[in-house]
Amino acid sequence: MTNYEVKLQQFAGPLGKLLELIEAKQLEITAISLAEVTGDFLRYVKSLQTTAPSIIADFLVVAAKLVLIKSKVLLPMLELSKEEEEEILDLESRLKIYREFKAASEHIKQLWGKNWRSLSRPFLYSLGEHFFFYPPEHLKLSDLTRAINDLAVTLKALLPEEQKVRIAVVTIEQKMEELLNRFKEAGRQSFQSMSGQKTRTEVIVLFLAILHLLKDRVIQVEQGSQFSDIMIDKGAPPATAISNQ
Amino acid sequence: MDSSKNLSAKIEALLFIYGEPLSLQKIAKTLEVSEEAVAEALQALETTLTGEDRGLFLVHDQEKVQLTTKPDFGALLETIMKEELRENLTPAALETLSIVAYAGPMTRAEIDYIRGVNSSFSLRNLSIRGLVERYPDPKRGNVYLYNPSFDLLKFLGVAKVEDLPEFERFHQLIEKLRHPEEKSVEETSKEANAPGTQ
Amino acid sequence: MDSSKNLSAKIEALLFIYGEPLSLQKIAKTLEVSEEAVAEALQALETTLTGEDRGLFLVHDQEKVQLTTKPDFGALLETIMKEELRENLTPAALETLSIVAYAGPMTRAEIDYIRGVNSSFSLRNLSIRGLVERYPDPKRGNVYLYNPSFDLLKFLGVAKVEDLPEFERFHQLIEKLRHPEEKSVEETSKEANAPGTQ
Repeated sequence: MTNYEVKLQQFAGPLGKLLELIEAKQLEITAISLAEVTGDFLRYVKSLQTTAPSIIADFLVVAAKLVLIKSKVLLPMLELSKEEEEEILDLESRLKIYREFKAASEHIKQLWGKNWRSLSRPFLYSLGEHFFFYPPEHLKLSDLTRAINDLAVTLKALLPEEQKVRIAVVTIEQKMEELLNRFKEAGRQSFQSMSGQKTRTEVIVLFLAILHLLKDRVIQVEQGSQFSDIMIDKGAPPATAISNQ
Repeated sequence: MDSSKNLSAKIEALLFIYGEPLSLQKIAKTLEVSEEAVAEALQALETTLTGEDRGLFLVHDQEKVQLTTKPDFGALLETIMKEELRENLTPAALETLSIVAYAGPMTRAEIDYIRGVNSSFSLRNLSIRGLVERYPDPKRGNVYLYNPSFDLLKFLGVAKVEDLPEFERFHQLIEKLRHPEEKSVEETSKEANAPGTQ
Repeated sequence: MDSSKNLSAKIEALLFIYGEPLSLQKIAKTLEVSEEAVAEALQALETTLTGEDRGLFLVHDQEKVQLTTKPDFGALLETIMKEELRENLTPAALETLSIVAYAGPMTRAEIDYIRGVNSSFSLRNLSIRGLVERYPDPKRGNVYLYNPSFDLLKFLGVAKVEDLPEFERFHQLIEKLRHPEEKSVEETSKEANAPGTQ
């Protein structure tokens, strides 16, 4: 394990972070409360972007689902496909399962810290260190070479896997960048009209982009009443800005 | 003379010599008795070992058994034998280890699903430390199954995974996950009221 | 709770783990009791061990005592040895042996890292069969280095490790993976300020 990998071990996963945010607000696991912590979660993901790019992919998957949930809560008129509805439910139930296992890991943590431990004897301990030469009858030189070659193949196969993750991350980041640029050029826009014909992924990335730009004060947004359409302006002074709660 | 008591004695001697976990099958073969007789004698041995004047303990999984010291003496023996100090578990390692302990054998994909994150580094780390064991899934080539190791059971001071706190509850939770069609009534009704469901 | 029964149990556990003969004096000091108490508890232990269902035995002279198997079971060790040694190497043992052969001398930790699994059992197995040799690392106390044994090379018909097929290629590959911590310095410094790091 490299130091780099060891560092990654210190991060709670996306579900852990999400649960932490929900529990900090003493909320139940529902779509409404997921929407409520979306902003906090995105802020956390953003802080990861600069520090631990290789674990961000897992966080972005969850972030995308959260944004979908938040979109639905803010814009009830947003039609979701059956698949999307299921995804929302899936995140909820996974979070519940995760919470259960959190309790299991408390048990393990306690036992681990207890100094309560069984010890065993090494293999054929009574032989001590006095060994003889007992080669396996059929052991050949080619067996050793085959074993090391198989190992080499496995080790090489492991390398590209790590690279793939990084490429995937870059792709998502690039997409966001593109959308951000389009925003900078356009004037006042309606979220509904922008998201109307888009695929689910595009809507999510769009929303993600809006939240980011809002936070960076590149844009201003305005929503007349709850659940009404969101209007987006470039650089104008704040009217009724939605905080990314 | 080859009474069941004598078989318990032989098994104790065999496990003492071997040191490592030994399968019931191999014990039966070595001692030239049936596996049923071995299982019965092991049960008797386990009962005797609970005696206050006994310092030994049996750790076992479905197929293997190992003779160890009683967990009560862990701190004492650790100091005397200058055992390597146990390293702390990182949050990721603890999370992964708990899932494997309560729900193994499991594939990495299943562990990833519960954790919502790629677990290959954690599993590799735990595997290097000898806390989880992996073996190829007999049903699928190229897929590994992860199980708690004997070293983990010994570290935690339990005789078997079933002795972990609330084992039954977590085990059933996993079974339900694997067969989601048999959802409980309670869960179904809760989901029916969830927003966004039509 | 520190009854005489409990002392017998502690002594049994201690002798089990220690393996070698241990003096009464040392036992007394380790367990922080008087030598008389130890002698008494040993007597009790010896009596229990005469039970028909017990496979262990106390061997002692005037001052030292050791836990072993009952003399009746003396042949067991030989039986197991023969069975173990007749068997071919497991894939795990063969993999470990090939790493030691192509890249030794190596520490257990390095072998574990390359294999991604714990290698203690495989290394002990290979040592017992005389296929690998270990010696203390002159640079670090308490750490062993593993090498292929001279007997193994002779058995395989090579004069030195460099004569193994494709030695250079595989040797280089393992060397490259050997000191992973040095390679990731740059990446690590980037991680240093990561949030959520404890």
